[in-house]
Amino acid sequence: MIDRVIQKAHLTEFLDHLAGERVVAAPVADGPLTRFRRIHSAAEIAAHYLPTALPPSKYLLPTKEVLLRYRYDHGVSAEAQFDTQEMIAFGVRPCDLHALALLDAIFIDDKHDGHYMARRQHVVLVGIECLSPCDDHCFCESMETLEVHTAYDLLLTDLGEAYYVRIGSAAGKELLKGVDSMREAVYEDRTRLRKAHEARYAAFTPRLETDLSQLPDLLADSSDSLLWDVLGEKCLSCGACTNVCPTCYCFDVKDEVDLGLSSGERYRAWDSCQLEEFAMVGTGESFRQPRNMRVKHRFNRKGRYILERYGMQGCVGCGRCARNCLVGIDPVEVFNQLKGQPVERQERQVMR
Amino acid sequence: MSKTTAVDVRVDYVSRVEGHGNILVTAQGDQVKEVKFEVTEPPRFFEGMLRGRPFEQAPLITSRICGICSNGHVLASIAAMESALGITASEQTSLLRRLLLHGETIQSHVLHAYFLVAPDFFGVGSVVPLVQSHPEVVKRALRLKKLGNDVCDVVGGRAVHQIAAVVGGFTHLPTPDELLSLRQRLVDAAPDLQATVELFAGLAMPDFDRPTEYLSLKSAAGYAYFGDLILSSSGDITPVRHYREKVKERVVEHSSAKHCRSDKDTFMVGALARVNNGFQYLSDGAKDVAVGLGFEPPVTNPYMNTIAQLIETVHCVDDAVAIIDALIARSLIPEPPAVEAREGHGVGAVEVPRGTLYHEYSIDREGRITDANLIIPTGQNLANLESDMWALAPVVIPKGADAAQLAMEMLVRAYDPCISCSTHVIYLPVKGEE
Amino acid sequence: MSGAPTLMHRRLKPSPFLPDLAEIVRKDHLTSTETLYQLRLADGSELGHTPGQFVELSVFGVGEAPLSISSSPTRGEAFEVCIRRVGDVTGSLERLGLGAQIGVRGPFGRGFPLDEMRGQDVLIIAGGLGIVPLRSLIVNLLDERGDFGDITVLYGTKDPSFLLFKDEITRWEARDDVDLRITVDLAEPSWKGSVGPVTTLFRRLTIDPKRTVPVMVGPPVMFKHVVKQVLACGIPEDRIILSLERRMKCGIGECGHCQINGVYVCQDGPVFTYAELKRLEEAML
Amino acid sequence: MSEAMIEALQTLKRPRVAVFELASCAGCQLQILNCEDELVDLLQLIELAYFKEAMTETSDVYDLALIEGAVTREADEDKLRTIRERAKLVGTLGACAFPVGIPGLKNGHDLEEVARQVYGEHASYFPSVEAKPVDSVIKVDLHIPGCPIHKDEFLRVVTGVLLGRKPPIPGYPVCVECRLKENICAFDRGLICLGPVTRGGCGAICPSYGSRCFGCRGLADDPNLASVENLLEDHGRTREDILAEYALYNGYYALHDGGLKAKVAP
Ligand SMILES: Cc1cc2nc3c(=O)[nH]c(=O)nc-3n(C[C@H](O)[C@H](O)[C@H](O)COP(=O)(O)OP(=O)(O)OC[C@H]3O[C@@H](n4cnc5c(N)ncnc54)[C@H](O)[C@@H]3O)c2cc1C
Ligand code: SF4
Ligand code: SF4
Ligand code: SF4
Repeated sequence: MIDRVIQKAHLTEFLDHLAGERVVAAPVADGPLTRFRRIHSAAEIAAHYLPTALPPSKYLLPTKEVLLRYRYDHGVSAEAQFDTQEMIAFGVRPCDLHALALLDAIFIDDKHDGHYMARRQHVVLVGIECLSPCDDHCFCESMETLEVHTAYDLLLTDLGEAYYVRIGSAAGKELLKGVDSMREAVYEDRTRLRKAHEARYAAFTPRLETDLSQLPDLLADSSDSLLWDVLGEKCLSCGACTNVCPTCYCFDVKDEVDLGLSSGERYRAWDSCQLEEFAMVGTGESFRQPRNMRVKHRFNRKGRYILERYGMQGCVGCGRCARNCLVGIDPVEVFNQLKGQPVERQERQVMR
Repeated sequence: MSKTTAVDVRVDYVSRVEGHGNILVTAQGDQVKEVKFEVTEPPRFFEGMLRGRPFEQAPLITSRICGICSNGHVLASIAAMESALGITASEQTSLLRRLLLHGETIQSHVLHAYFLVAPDFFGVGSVVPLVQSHPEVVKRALRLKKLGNDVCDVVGGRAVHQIAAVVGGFTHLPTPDELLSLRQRLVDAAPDLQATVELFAGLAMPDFDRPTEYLSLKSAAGYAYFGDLILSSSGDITPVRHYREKVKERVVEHSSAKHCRSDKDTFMVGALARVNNGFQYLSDGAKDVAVGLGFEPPVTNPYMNTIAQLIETVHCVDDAVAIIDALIARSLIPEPPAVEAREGHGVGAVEVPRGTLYHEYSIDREGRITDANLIIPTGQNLANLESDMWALAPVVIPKGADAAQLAMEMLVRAYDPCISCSTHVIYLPVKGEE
Repeated sequence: MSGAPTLMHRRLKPSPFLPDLAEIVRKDHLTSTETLYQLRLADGSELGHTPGQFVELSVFGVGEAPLSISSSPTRGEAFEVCIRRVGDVTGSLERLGLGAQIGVRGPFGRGFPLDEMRGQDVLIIAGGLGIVPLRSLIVNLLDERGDFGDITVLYGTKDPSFLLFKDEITRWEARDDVDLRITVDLAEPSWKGSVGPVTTLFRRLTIDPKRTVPVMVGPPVMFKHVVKQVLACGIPEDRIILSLERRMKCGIGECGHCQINGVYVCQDGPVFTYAELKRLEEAML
Repeated sequence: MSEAMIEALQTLKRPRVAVFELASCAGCQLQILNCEDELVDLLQLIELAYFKEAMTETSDVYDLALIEGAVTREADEDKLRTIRERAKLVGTLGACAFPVGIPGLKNGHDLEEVARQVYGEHASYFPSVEAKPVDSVIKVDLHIPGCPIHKDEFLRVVTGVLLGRKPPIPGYPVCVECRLKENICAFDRGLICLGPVTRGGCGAICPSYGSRCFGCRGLADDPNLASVENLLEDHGRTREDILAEYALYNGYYALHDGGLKAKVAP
């Protein structure tokens, strides 16, 4: 589709108008944090922001989501619940778009999960490209997620006084119809875009000391590294890292009963492989009880398992987990330490 | 009844009051021998426990003296601490604190009138049978109580042991939307309040009068829930910081709560005292209700305390609406509490649902609490309650033990004693019996 | 291993979490803690499973639990599960009577590779509750008896009171085309059979490593020893079949709970070859 | 059929529930009365057999006895043993009953000295022993934690008990819910916080209202106490400060049994 260029002032007008009529969510600053939340005018949108506290995946896979409601009434009946609230998520970073592409691959292409699909159909994603790194924690460049070609409906790039707009879908094109003043991108615009992209690579320095394609092997070979024990002693198992991660999607399923006992709901809620209970079975044995195993599992999932299964990166380099970890566990450091000093063990650790 | 018949009224563990207390009345014919309201609640030694803790934890810890008036303790504690630290609350903070207290007063008064007092008039032992027999009454009570709790939720984060009000201000502000929807609900409560007044207007409070001294706070700004002066119905005024001259505590053996007397005699605090002393400052709506309920100050029947509570409930709802209007008009601005520790000493007093609550602290240079003294409304009322029981006993004992027992229990309940509160504190170098 | 289905929805539904309704049509108490339930789908259709697959059973208001299908697909429309009472869901099922309606999702997972067993000797090793999914396999093998070589069943349990499917076992014992051997860990003197772990049953067994497919289901400790035994017999790693248990919440490879390293037990298993599991340290074999 | 099914699912039918109070602020009992929207329905589900704060009638056998408050007198222990004999299930209500809550604060002080500070020469009228949690005296089947308890959690426990489900009290730490709420972490606000080691389920309400977690729900199932101690030391706290932190609600366990450890809940 032909790209567009919109003057910033026109985009602001458009967003103001849109936010008055439809549900628009965007990053809003609150002290050191930004959160995706519903806005009512463009002025609320944070100008510069670190990746949001929770990733925008919270709109597609809510922290708690009712799957079905049941009722005892002449037998039992159960009805699946689907959320079809239309909304626009504005200002989604490339790292998060990559993560959403991964969720799409899992929940739509692989699982045909109707709950996710219903939401996905009703959410329009407007991305914004990053032209400089968020902070010292982000490493999208290393994870090759800086450039993005999927998941978005519209993708904006800051050209100074205007945005260069790429259209990713029919829904994106449809949305643009509401913008009064906009023009088709011409050769000069594309040149400016290219220059912005080139300048970007000077700003982002690679942080990972391993070649990305070597990461799965590095992890596979580091199974016995003593680093896992060191991290296991530090880790608080507080679940902060998985809760804020845009590519984490594990959940628990539970029933809730209404007070009359004759009806209720079954819902899923975010869960974390870092919690002791996660792999515990009815008899009380946990298959991943030691903390070091849980930590190792997370990094393997991010750097190896997901890639092996779905062919996409399981970590998008947003740096959220590092930013939120109270004891400073940072994936880049972990991967680099594994690379720098593969700590071999004398004997294979007996896990249980 | 012959002159020599011995009558004992003994009620172990009076129900439908907060905490554990026993009534003991012994009479020989119409000679009343002994009257005691025993408080058997376990003592919890809050004053001792506060020592050594950082000053900012005083509201959090003293909140746990009593779940029903937790916000009152928080606010009195903050008042005392801010006085010790030389902090003056901002206008916005003062408004929010008053709103928080109103929420608790509404909740507490409604709970008392409907759940604790009303069952006596319906001849049942609790609110539970009323769920079947008078569902509309119970539902109305629950609606009004919830309204009070929701005011606390919005301002403080939760109704019991609120979170946001701290020394120096608030750690969290309600949003305008939350305030406006609360305002709407306060306004919409009018029919429920009206129905409540009608219900209680139809209940005949026992006939009993015993004039006593009524103490309540006084402030420059109208009906006082916060203030620097203690007003006596006798006309005396005492600065709060000299409260020990007016409110004198002593230990009595039959009660883990200490008893109080003023410079004169026993005295009463609470809704009845406040309405008697501050009638002219009530909201117009509350004054109308008072007229409807036949309340003409000064009222000296302690059973009328419940009626005074209903009058106050209306006042609090009216004032809460006014506070929200003021907050919206000036729009809420974050004022993050920033407090520096320093050595100091301070007293704070707040009119909580059951009367005047005093907190007094000393803190050292690091901001650690070195000394604390807390005087609880129920503790202040206990001696007066016993005085009432002495006067009531000869009147009701001739009616038989059962009637006497009910009258005594109802009297205790009318005071709305909060026994958890009253037993759990108090530090004063005791100078023996007066 | 090939040929076995990975994920079989009975019907493709918008919500993979919406169960079909099923009715409890029979309940037999097998031991003090285990009950056999016969269930029939409300629409009268067949479950359509292969032995070794499992269903997610739900009691609305209590929750869901993964349970192996214990009946053979060769036996008509009702299917059976055998449940040990350990917690919320399993406990509440116990309280429900005949006619009660519960939810069923599935069948899920990869079952036993029946086709690879055809023409081969099958050595079945069951420990404790492991007999539950294996019963589905055994009945299936017996119903298609002609397709298979020798069938040997080794069954070990804690003590005689924990023996499941006693009547059926007696019938299998009576047949001369099945070699059934039982052992218990502990027994009263009145017990005439063998005592000791299931590996003790290997002693008088002749196994042709070239044509035997060993299939084992049981607790983790059992796997360690039995795998060693069958390897010692010279059976190749990729012919050794095991079925694992892990915590599961969805049954469809979403929720992450059942993951063993990169493998999802609910989809890639619960039936695996030893060759597949050997390199997974979290499989704990 | 449907009613029959619900009936069948219930392990307890219209159970007799009693609420008892030891040394406490009564706030947890009040939280029950604060279930305004649910109270009428709740009273259809359970029968209140003993609830002094709200009613006069009493009864002596209970399916579920809920105990609020800490043990602070010898007489309390006898009372608890009697309750245990008469009740099928015993649960605690709130932090005072478990892990000991604010009443346990006095444990760090010389008890006679504390009594003297409060009651002067009359201290001997009011015997008091060290504050202890209920499960140090009798077996407890379930804990409803919090100071005060959370209404929703209370209702979930009640319906759970009715349907024979394990009480739905999480084992994970407060941080889990705090992060899901997108709060600014207390550590990023210049404060310290016990969220990483405290049992979740409260919705991280204190950090959500601009405060921090003081640990009122007791320890999580799997707390990394050593690492949290290092974390607090990194934030300028001494070992004594850290012990004082824990002592606010976890005083009994901070000072006993070799210090704090996890897995104290049933
Ligand atoms: C593939 C598979 C087949 C199984 N087959 C059988 C069978 O045939 N018969 C039988 O009695 N048991 C079987 N189990 C074990 C059974 O699933 C658990 O005993 C059951 O989930 C316990 O649920 P509960 O609600 O009664 O227990 P609770 O302890 O109350 O369970 C709490 C939660 O933990 C999870 N959980 C607990 N234990 C397990 C477990 N072992 N596996 C997975 N999730 C668990 C459940 O999702 C449950 O919701 C099987 C498990 C798996 C994974
Ligand atoms: S692992 Fe960390 S850096 Fe990678 S995507 Fe998740 S939160 Fe971001
Ligand atoms: S504020 Fe406390 S509970 Fe919340 S994330 Fe930070 S440490 Fe955890
Ligand atoms: S945040 Fe901490 S102190 Fe606050 S309620 Fe939760 S557990 Fe208690």
